Amino acid sequence: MVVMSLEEAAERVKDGSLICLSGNLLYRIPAAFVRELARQGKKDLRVMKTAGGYDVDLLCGLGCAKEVIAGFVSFEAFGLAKNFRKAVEEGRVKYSENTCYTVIAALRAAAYGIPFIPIADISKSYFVKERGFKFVENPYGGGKVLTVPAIKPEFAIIHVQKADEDGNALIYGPWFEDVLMARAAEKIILTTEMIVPKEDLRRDIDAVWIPSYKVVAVVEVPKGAYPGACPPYYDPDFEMMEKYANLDEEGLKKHIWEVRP
Amino acid sequence: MVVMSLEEAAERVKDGSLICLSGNLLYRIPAAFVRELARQGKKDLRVMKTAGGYDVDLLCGLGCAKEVIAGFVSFEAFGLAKNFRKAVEEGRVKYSENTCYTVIAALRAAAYGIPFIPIADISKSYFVKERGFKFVENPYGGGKVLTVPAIKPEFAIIHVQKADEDGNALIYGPWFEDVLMARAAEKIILTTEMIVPKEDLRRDIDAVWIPSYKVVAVVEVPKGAYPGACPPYYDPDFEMMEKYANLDEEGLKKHIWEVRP
Amino acid sequence: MSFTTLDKANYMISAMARLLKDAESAFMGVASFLPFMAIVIAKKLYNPDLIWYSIVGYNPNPKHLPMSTVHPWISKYCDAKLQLAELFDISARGELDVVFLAGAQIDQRGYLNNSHVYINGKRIQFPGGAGGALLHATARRPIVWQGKHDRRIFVKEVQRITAAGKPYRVVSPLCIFKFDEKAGKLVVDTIHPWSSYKEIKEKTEFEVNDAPTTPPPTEEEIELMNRIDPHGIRKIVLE
Amino acid sequence: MSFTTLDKANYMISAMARLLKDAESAFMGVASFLPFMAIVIAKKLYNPDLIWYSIVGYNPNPKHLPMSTVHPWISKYCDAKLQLAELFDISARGELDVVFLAGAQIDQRGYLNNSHVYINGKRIQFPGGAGGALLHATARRPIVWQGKHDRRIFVKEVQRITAAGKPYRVVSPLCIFKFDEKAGKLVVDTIHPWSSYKEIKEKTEFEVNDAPTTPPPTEEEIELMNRIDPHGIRKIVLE
Repeated sequence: MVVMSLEEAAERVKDGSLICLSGNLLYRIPAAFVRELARQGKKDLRVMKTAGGYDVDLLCGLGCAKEVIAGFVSFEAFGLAKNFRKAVEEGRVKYSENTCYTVIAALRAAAYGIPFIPIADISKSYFVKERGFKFVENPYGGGKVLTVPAIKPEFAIIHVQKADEDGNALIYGPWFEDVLMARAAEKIILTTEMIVPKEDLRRDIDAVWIPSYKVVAVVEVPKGAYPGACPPYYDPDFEMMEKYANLDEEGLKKHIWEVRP
Repeated sequence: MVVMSLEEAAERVKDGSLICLSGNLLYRIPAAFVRELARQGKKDLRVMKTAGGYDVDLLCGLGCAKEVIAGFVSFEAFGLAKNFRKAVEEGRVKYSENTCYTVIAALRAAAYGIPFIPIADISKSYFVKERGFKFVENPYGGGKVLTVPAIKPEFAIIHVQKADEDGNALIYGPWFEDVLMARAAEKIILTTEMIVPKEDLRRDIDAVWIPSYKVVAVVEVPKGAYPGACPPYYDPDFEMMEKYANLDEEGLKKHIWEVRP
Repeated sequence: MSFTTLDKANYMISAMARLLKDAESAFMGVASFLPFMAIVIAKKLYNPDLIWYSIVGYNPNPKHLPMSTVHPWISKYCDAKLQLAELFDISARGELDVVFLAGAQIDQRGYLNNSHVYINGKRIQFPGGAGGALLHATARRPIVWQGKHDRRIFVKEVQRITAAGKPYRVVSPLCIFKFDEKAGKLVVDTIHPWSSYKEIKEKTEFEVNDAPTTPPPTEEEIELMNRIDPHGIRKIVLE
Repeated sequence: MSFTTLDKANYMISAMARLLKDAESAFMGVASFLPFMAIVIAKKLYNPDLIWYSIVGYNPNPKHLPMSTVHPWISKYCDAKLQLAELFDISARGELDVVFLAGAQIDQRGYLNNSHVYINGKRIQFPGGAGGALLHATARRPIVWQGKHDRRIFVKEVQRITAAGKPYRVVSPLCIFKFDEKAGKLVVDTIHPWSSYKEIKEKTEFEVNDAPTTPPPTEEEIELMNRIDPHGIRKIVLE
């Protein structure tokens, strides 16, 4: 039985875990789960995502994260992610900067069970050296090829529209890296707008791309992406984001208890 | 305008082309297109697929193929693919044997625009040496890793349930390697049970995983997978397959003109 | 006591189903009627949580044995979509428990040849090993099966290694082999009641041993087999 | 003649839209209001066959400029699904024509810094370059844009190279640069009517040249801009 409460699911994530977060910026982010992680006072999390916003900022601002592996962290129209920025500038959080492409490459290698994967030559970018990406000789000729090593998250934390109680899940609309991170991670924690009977999910089978085999928790959390969007159910709450973007640490501490779950 | 007749679409495939075929065994195979290739008397085709049956057998039996890159060619309950078998035994067709996994790896590398991709160690299998798969030193430590070079098909020939007239297409049910081959190939030829308006396709957007950008032909071919299945529209025709399995070259020649398109 | 072809298929299926009692997950590829039956029976009678990775989807729940392992019927009853590529990745990551593999030739080491053989200089072409090369090498417990048992199939050394790995069991129409880790080769584990040490010795190119009798299928198992496959398609494999 | 912030945004959008007249395909990433407008206008007025790879899907056909480039609205009007991963693969294969890239710092070589700078030993953190490192290096015609123009942004040499590549054009609120292949650096192509060679020289760390005036947006373009973005969200970028 993997259906449980948000509290129980978040308890599975131990301090120091490497977690990968679903969605993109304000779209289908596991916001409620991230708030619960913060309420439980997690420490030293390593947070991975191609393009983070609210979720990454919150974990950085409340001292839950020690490292961010990402290509972008910001709020788009609502300015920079202030708490993320400050934490990095003050050295409280290490920003292991990537480009979204290398985050994807690292997840692909992990999903395929291979130690590294070749990528296009982006070696003029400063972070290639900082991240330790290495060239190999192409054994089929043609010179050297840049590579990225696998990164296997301990948890993929994915917010979906519908899941069954075993943890099979569908995603409506853009996937972003979510199906890939589901394949790459050791374990999956799902938060879902609703838990539905198996038969309902089967009727929508062409959208059901997360099989249950490594799902360790399914949590029903209506509005679980709030203040982000979860189409077709709700749009982003831009007013809340505008307010959030100006919160300092004290404001953040209140925010995670005020916005429930 | 990429909507055209089966004849016109098949004319785009020149002798000697490397083509990759959709579906698996008796499931969503581009059967009508393959028969048209045979009616046009194509020569020296290189045919790629993880698990072929009717489609690969027909091209081998009628002298259209010079090479088969695959992991399996057979008819399951209907016995061995006799014409494929004979062509290989007599040296008319080169069977570049793979395992389905390495066909997928070669397509992945092509889709990602990388020259090769690491795979699990299957080096005891005889074809690893025959195919020239090479080890590289893992630049992150831990010894040698086996690799597969990219194979980029000139055409992915994909039979789908629905496409719009620009060549956006959906697949209901299992994809097999079809979305992957769409990404890997230079060009895509679609045969489709029906051409539908864009709005119809959008209503089913979660199944629409073939974007039009490299589709060069869309052909409406109801029952285009026959004698294979194309769910939810029709099941395989097992009687026809039983008959087919016993055809010799003369029988094959008749078959492609009798079964239209 | 005499055994029909159907009885023999039932024995093989029953043996395979029981091997799945403690399995975490299982995969079967194309052209695999007996493993199909074994998985369905194991899920219904012994191991409802068994994860079934099928070529057409994740955790199917088919009502009948179809004439093809990629029959559209099967995909209707899946819990989720699954690409063949993902199944291979699961195995490559070391997370696949049981895989069923067929072998046109099977040798003492448990290696399989599904590629081709040369007999008197003439090439005899097999279909190819499908996913076997990867799955045999990386799944935790490969179960090999064959519908025939003779000296051309059960050989000392395969002419071509299509797939190398250590079988958990090898299920033949005469007996069941298991892999002896110390000796690094197959040994007979049980002998089906219609066969004998003598027959197996005659029909196997490598050295074999005597062993106890394979236990029969239960009535419950047989009833279920007849329900899933009322027309006896499963016999084809042994014919 | 005086120009409002909205006028200036319109000039930039119009210039970018016209650069797409002969484009095969275009991609824009997150936080890209001006490229969003430019692509919509180019598709409606100049290049209906332009392929738009968006972060939420393939060939969207949105009615309005949303407050976020991943707004759920957009994905409703796509022709097909598209994963960000596939977009990157398209570019890695050399098949992406135009990409729009922003730069927190842009240097004479056309290199971008979206990572961080140190000012008086203090780190100033930017969001990171998103997909830029790959796209700048592999797309055929990267178009760089910036909502501000000063000497801290247009620098001789970026402190950190986040993305290296040769821009097809760089569109700023003062002028448009193009890449001079021979000299291997940016040169001014046109100057917006509210600015001047003198102003650009003052506000750019690297050497610049005089150039003709950027042509104005047409009425048709402006009308369309106002229809897509009636509330003037596009101004935000220049404020």
